[in-house]
Amino acid sequence: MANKENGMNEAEHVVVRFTGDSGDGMQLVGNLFSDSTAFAGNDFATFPDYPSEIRAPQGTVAGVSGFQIHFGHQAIYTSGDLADVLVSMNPAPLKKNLSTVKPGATIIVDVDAFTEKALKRAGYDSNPLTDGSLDGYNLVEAPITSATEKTVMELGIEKKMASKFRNVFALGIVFYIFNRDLKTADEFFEKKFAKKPLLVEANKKVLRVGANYADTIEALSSHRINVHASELEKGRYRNIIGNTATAWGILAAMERSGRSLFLGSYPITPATSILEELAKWKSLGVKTFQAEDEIAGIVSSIGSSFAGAFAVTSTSGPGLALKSEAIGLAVITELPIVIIDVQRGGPSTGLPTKTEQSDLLQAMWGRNGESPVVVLAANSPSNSFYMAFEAARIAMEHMTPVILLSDGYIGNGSEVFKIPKVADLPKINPPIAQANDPDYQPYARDERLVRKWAIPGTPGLEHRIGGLEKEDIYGNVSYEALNHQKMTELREKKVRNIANFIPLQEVYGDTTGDLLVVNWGSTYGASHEAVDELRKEGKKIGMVNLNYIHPMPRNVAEIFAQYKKIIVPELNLGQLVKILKVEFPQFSYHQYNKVQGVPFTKSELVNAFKNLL
Amino acid sequence: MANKENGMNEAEHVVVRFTGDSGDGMQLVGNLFSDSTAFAGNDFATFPDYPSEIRAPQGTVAGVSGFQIHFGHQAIYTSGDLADVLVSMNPAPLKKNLSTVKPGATIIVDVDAFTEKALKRAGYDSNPLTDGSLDGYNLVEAPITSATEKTVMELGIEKKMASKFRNVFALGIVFYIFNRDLKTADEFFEKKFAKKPLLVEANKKVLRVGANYADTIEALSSHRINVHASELEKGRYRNIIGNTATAWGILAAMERSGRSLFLGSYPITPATSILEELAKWKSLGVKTFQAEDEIAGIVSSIGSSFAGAFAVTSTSGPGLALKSEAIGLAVITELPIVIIDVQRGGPSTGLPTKTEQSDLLQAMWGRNGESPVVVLAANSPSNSFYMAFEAARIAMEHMTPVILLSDGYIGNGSEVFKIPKVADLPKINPPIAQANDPDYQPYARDERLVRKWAIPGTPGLEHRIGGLEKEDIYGNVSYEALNHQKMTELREKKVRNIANFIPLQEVYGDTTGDLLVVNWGSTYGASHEAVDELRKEGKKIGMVNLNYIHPMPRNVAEIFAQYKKIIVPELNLGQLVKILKVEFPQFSYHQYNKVQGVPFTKSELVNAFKNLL
Amino acid sequence: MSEKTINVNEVTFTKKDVTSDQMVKWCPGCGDHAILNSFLKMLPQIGKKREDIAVLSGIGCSSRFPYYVNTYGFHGIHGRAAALASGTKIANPNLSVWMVSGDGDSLAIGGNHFIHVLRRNIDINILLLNNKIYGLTKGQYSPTTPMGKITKTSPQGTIEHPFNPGELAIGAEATFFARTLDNNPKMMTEIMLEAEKHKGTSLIEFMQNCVIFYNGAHAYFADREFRAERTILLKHGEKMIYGKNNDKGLILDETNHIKSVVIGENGITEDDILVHNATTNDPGLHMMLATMGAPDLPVALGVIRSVESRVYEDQLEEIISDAKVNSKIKTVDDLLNSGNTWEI
Amino acid sequence: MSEKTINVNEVTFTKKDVTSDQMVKWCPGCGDHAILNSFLKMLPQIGKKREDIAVLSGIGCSSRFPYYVNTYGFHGIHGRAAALASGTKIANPNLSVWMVSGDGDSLAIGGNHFIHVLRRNIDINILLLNNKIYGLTKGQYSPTTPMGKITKTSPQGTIEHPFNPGELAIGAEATFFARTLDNNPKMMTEIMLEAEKHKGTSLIEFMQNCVIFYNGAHAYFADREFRAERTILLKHGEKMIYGKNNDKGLILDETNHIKSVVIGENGITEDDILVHNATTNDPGLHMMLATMGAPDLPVALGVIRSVESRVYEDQLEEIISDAKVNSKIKTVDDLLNSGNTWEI
Ligand SMILES: Cc1ncc(C[n+]2csc(CCOP(=O)(O)OP(=O)(O)O)c2C)c(N)n1
Ligand SMILES: Cc1ncc(C[n+]2csc(CCOP(=O)(O)OP(=O)(O)O)c2C)c(N)n1
Ligand code: SF4
Ligand code: SF4
Ligand SMILES: [Mg+2]
Ligand SMILES: [Mg+2]
Repeated sequence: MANKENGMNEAEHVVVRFTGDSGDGMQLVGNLFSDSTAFAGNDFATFPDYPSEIRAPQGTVAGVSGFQIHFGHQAIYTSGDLADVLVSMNPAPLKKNLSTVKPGATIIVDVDAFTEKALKRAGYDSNPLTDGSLDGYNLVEAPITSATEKTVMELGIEKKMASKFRNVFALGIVFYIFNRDLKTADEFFEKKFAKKPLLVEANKKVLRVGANYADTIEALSSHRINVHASELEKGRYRNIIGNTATAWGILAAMERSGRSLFLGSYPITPATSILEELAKWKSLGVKTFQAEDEIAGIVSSIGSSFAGAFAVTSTSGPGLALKSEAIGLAVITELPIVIIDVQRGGPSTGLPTKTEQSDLLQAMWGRNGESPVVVLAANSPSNSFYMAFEAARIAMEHMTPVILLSDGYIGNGSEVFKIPKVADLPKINPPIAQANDPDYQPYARDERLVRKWAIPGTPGLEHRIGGLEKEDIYGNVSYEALNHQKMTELREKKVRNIANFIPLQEVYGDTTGDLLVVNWGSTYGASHEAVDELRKEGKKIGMVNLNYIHPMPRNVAEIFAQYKKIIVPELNLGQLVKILKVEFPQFSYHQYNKVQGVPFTKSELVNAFKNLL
Repeated sequence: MANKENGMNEAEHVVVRFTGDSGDGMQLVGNLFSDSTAFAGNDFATFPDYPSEIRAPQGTVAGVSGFQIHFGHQAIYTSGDLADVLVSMNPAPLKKNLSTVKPGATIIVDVDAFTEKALKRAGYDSNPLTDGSLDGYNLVEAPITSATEKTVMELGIEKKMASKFRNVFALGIVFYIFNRDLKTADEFFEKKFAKKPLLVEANKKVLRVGANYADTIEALSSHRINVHASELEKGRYRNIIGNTATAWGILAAMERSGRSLFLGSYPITPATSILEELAKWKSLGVKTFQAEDEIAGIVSSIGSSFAGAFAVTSTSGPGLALKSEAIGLAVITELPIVIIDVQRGGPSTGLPTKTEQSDLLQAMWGRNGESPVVVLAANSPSNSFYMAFEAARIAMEHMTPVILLSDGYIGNGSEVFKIPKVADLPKINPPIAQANDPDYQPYARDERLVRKWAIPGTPGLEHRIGGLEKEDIYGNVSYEALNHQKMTELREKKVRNIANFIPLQEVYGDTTGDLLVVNWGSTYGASHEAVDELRKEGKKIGMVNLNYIHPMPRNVAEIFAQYKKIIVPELNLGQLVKILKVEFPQFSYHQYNKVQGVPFTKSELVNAFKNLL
Repeated sequence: MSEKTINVNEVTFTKKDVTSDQMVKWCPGCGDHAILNSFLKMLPQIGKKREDIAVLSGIGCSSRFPYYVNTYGFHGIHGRAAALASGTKIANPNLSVWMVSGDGDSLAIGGNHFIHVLRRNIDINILLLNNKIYGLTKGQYSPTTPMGKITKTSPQGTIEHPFNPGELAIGAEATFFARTLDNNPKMMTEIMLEAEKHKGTSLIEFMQNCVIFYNGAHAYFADREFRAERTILLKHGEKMIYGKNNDKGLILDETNHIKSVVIGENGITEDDILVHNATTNDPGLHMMLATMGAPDLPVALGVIRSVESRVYEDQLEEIISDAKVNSKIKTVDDLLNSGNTWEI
Repeated sequence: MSEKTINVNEVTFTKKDVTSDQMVKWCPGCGDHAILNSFLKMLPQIGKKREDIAVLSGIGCSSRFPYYVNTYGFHGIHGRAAALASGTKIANPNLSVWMVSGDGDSLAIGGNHFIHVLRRNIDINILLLNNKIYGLTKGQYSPTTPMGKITKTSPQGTIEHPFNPGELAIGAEATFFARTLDNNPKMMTEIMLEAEKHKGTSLIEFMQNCVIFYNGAHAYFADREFRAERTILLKHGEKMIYGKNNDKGLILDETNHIKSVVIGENGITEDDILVHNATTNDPGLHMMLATMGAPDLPVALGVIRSVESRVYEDQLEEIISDAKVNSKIKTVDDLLNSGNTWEI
């Protein structure tokens, strides 16, 4: 915040965090603020963080619900580290969040909520507003509850209903700080409460009272922030949540393949919203089947794939474990299917609402027998759209199961997304067998080693498949020794050969130098920011982000060879490193690992990378 | 077969193979011959090989059932490669087996069964007995069917019942070749048909007629073979099948731990006989629970482990896949359980009756989250006893799931076993918490990082466990970031630390030299024989056999460093190699792989190893 | 009963055409042979083209069925046949989908998918080949093995109450349940045709004999010698009469339990005998019929239950066609551009 | 009814003693609170020591139950509670084993273990907290959600026929089934005590209200206002009479279906009314009672079925003690040396 202009501090990028009880509506105002950020022309990314209980106990640290947004003048890659602005609706969120707020940041609290009882429930021994613990911050002690009550009561709304509007008061303050146009929120209220004009009026009013309150107090006038609009490419944009992007990527692939879509799935956090999203789009012909369990989810999908549908199943780690056996069936029958795993903290039920990258080895090798599948990984909410599309393309064009890894951070997070035209995406051409083809054989292969998809209903292609070893070309059951060897190798080669049908690996930053950061998945944003920072400091550092993990792009080893050292940051104990050691044993790898249910911060990566420079 | 003595050819070791239709009783005579081999004082190993159909079509190559025995003067490590003696009850087994018979070997056929129809059914265009294709062999064209018929009819048995005795006639011939005492067979008949004296008489008679027939024909008199008794250590011996040995090792561990045994299991080839064997021993207090599926198999076992039982579950590859999720529950609750996987050909249903080593990576990493378990591998039928015991010891003393890998070759094969005294096995000391221990905390650990086993029914230790992340020491549910990191690391370290509680790795052969063979599992025997052969040729070659795969013995890297080259033969596409690359990236590894549902032969390994020397 | 019309003009193939070229590998004498034979004979009569027929299974002796039928076929994994068939049928409702499975496949490992497919009422036909044993794995007890039976895994006799597949199915909201014997080709063919006509999931229990591991499992009532006295063939709308001389019948006694009576004795006339109503939704009497048997009552054969109810995939197709008409989102481009978007 | 005797002298703890120190994290107003409360109140009455009680569950809101009970407890994985509890009980039959589970946990992913534990008749008590929705994952339909209901995964309404847990259980050979409401603490406590007394698997369906995702799922009959007219509390040996004025009763009509009648109208007297027989093995009438409901019939509460039958673990213990007496193999050494052995 160097220069001032119109009384505003300039900033390149800013992190705002709304925090309160689960019932305080933090997600709602967070989303409203995101919308206004979009209209302000900034790039941004957001992340909600709520407790795993449906209604966690109010006023406790365990019950805190948060929404963070990171926006800026330049491209934004993460939902941010330390907060520049924190809204805290009662003592508990303050307690939970203070350690991740920047020194000097603006902290807005509802002073009415800092009662002795509330302080105790939050676990405070003394009042942080008065005991000096907030000394280095720009503290705004706003009378949010009382002012909101007054405002709505003037409109004839009962006092006890006022709590429903407190969040909007806080939003008003934040709008003021960033000089935002109140209209984006107004429009939302008008739409949401179209049939309840009183609610529209009350929300608009409270928003303004909040903004006006902010305008009058000294603590804020010198702490307003301006972030210039980003220089994004021309085009139409929207905000997109990771799981929605995945679902939409699947839909786009459906359209580009001409196949109908079947999703067999069983709800599981944090993957459920993919099923929920796809269930909505019956108008596009989508069939969603909420199965009795994960096994039925994938097996019904395999059945649909046999019947000629574009088959998808979505889950999280424990569900992927349950699907292991059936994935093998898709491998041996060589039927296309996309298996989406939105990873969460493990082992077992683990930390179901937290993020982690610890299903990678399971995806690679978690099946009986030699059972190769394609493994892809999305690295951000908007990238999920494209990787879901790629997963579908590879599955259908190469007749193979593809596991697409996402995670809780990507799945629940959101960012700005440039809307593509579906027609601009590649056409997907599954190798569909033609009716009465006299040369058709169930396990005959083309030059890419891909067998044909002979779909029930097509005359003249009647055939049988199954989980027993198949005879080469003919597909009958075969227990013959050399045939088994041959088929095992064919399955392996077919998948490896897909390396010829994916893009070459790109490098970000220095294409040769002292350190290469090898990234996969959601740590992309933090890695990217850390690399940027170090390059600004003049370090010779590059980054590759592996969207294709099995098989890998053909030029990966070549890239690795250009650097003195290689580091692999992962939210696990080092799973990609294991794969790299297997694939490229000629290099040595440094690891940087964290298993805490939360993403990397840029600064910890900067430190980790610096240690090697 | 160099010297002659008493008209017999001397041999160091011999392979005999009985082959016929599934209904021909080859397994029975094979076992009788094994018994007599035991009484002759030879070391031996056997392997049955039958089709996956219950009653495969008679007279076809697909329907052939075989039983092979390898016995010798010195220690025997495999069931042998090429046959010295082949019994073929009709054309189909001859067709199937000829390529794996030694040149000059004795081939005994039932000449009555070589009818035109039978030849055709077996897929022969001309009669191999007359078209010269058996020229290099010592062919014995025995009138097995007709002679048997004559013999039993004399005893008043119907002609059509004669087919039940044909196998015994053939056995008589083989007994003659090896100059075996007929009494071992007699005793068996007397016991088996105690209530049917006519059958006892008929069997004894047919056996003798067979032997006498052999005595009269010239083809055999110069082809009798003598194998001197082995110089086995003094002690009591028996023949043991691999799966039985596994079951008995489990029983021994039950006795040495003082815990009662609970096996939750679901039938699956080739693991079923472990369940079948344990189900018999109710008199030892064993509880077997045939679950509705593999998941219930392991989860009921985990429930029993919670209740204080020694918990075991047994399965094969597809079943291990289904158990993946639940293994994670045992990992996070840190309850002891032994998971036995008798591997078979994959992927999917694959080759259910064939052997393979392709579940290793699944065992290591086939679960969601960071989910470390101990992985052990048995390397022969008798070794299964000890590794099952070790699996139990580690599971209960270290409060961890242990996966024990066996395979179809080990599980169905048998060999000579020196009977141990249970009291000589180590005592197993699970860390059981004491009633009303005021210091008890569910996740408090001792210096080995092991938590206590607090068993329901014990007063004062009431506590709750589960699949959500546990708070260090106290075991309450915890979503706390640093706690998750700590627990993840503790679980990993606890398992790695077990390296301090297993034997150091032993080396067989040269302890330094040109080539180290790294073996695991059932390929042990062939590797061992190949190493022996090459050492006889003067090569500097050593072998390690890894019974402990995760964690590995502390001195493995040290051993690896003593050789110029390392080769890893595996019945998969290179799974142990992947683990070695991860664990010891400082070495480079040669692979030798085969995926044909059958074990390595000594000679192919000799060639493979030679290529590197 | 909710029935599909069969268009026999579409029949374009014979039994020989649907017989595959694979060698049948069941044991000689196994009941599966006769069931396959009846099935192959029945197929040309369902009015479907050969390419519109799919046969799916799990794992077990019985589950090798698809290999022997020259239509589209899928030999799945153990226990998952119902889920596999569900996906196939929902993806393409035009297919005639047949699922073949054993008592282990469908009632042990596959129990969950089995009850759920019935509940959902997806229009597939399930042939449950119940030999009361695990055949393929060589003789372990199954969930239908009677208590006390000694098998490889129950050397002291089983201690588990067996399921009765019909009872379990009705408990799971099955809309169609029939039972037949593997030694009665005519009955098998007829019942399979009934099943195909029924709109919704049709379950047929075949009392199949495994000659190797449980020979005679059903002999008590299935043997030709006893069949007339120990079974009753139920027909909708007809009196529940059975016996060699057609002189026995079923009534409800004072305690509302089923009782077998002799017509003409104790003043019983034909009028007193229950009339079979396969189409009532009430599960009570169907349950009694499905579970009755030795020693006092005959085993029920024929179509025990056949009730009309909404079919899963029909409803789904309806929702889709409604949505196509009513939703503003007609293409993925529409969706991508829906809601809040902005231009830069 | 096969009953265990309760030795009240063993009661050594109070409700407070079995209340754990963990903060209860269900939503305010959730039916689970009242069920937990009744459970904690009931526990001291079962005559078991605190250390001899185990509470096990799967995953779901309802499955957090064990954390709140200060006995031995195990929060398992989703759907596997029945298998977990089976292993625990078989390993130590002296434990009083309680399994707590939701409609998703037990009837969706856990459906197979659920039907198998009932069939085996292992002596555990199952508390099925049926809120007809997936609570923990925030509002998807479950296998008990009524047709047509709009939920997060059925935005156009579900198209699946729901299970009726009692019906499914009886189809699976359940020996004990009872139903109760989450707003009647006295009934809950009584029924849980009945369940504990029953030797064999006892299933209690709690009509539990999820205030957040399916508020009022059971209101039609569970609301205090309607309860008397829309439910009937069944008691073994008593007439099936209900209604605010105790003037309504149940009979079997001419077609053998249950019918509600008014005593005193159309010549109906109390004598015509059915007497509840919970102990008959015949599933027919129990099935009718378990499935009846709106619009014409009341929902049955209380113990609908409680039949005597052999218990799994009892039989197993018997086999073991017999074998210990009769087998020659008394130690593993005996076994190792059995059969063919030889000395060298
Ligand atoms: C996941 C898995 N578990 C177990 C098996 C082994 N298995 C194959 S078939 C079968 C049971 C067969 O019984 P049933 O379904 O009654 O068929 P039948 O052979 O009697 O016709 C079992 C346990 C398997 N193939 N896969
Ligand atoms: C293997 C697996 N699949 C899915 C989930 C996600 N999940 C947790 S609870 C639940 C359903 C909860 O519904 P119910 O059992 O009815 O319990 P309620 O929350 O309604 O009490 C689901 C789908 C999981 N934890 N594990
Ligand atoms: S084992 Fe039994 S079920 Fe299997 S094929 Fe043979 S007779 Fe038929
Ligand atoms: S979501 Fe529903 S079931 Fe879960 S705690 Fe809240 S009210 Fe209870
Ligand atoms: Mg069977
Ligand atoms: Mg629920």
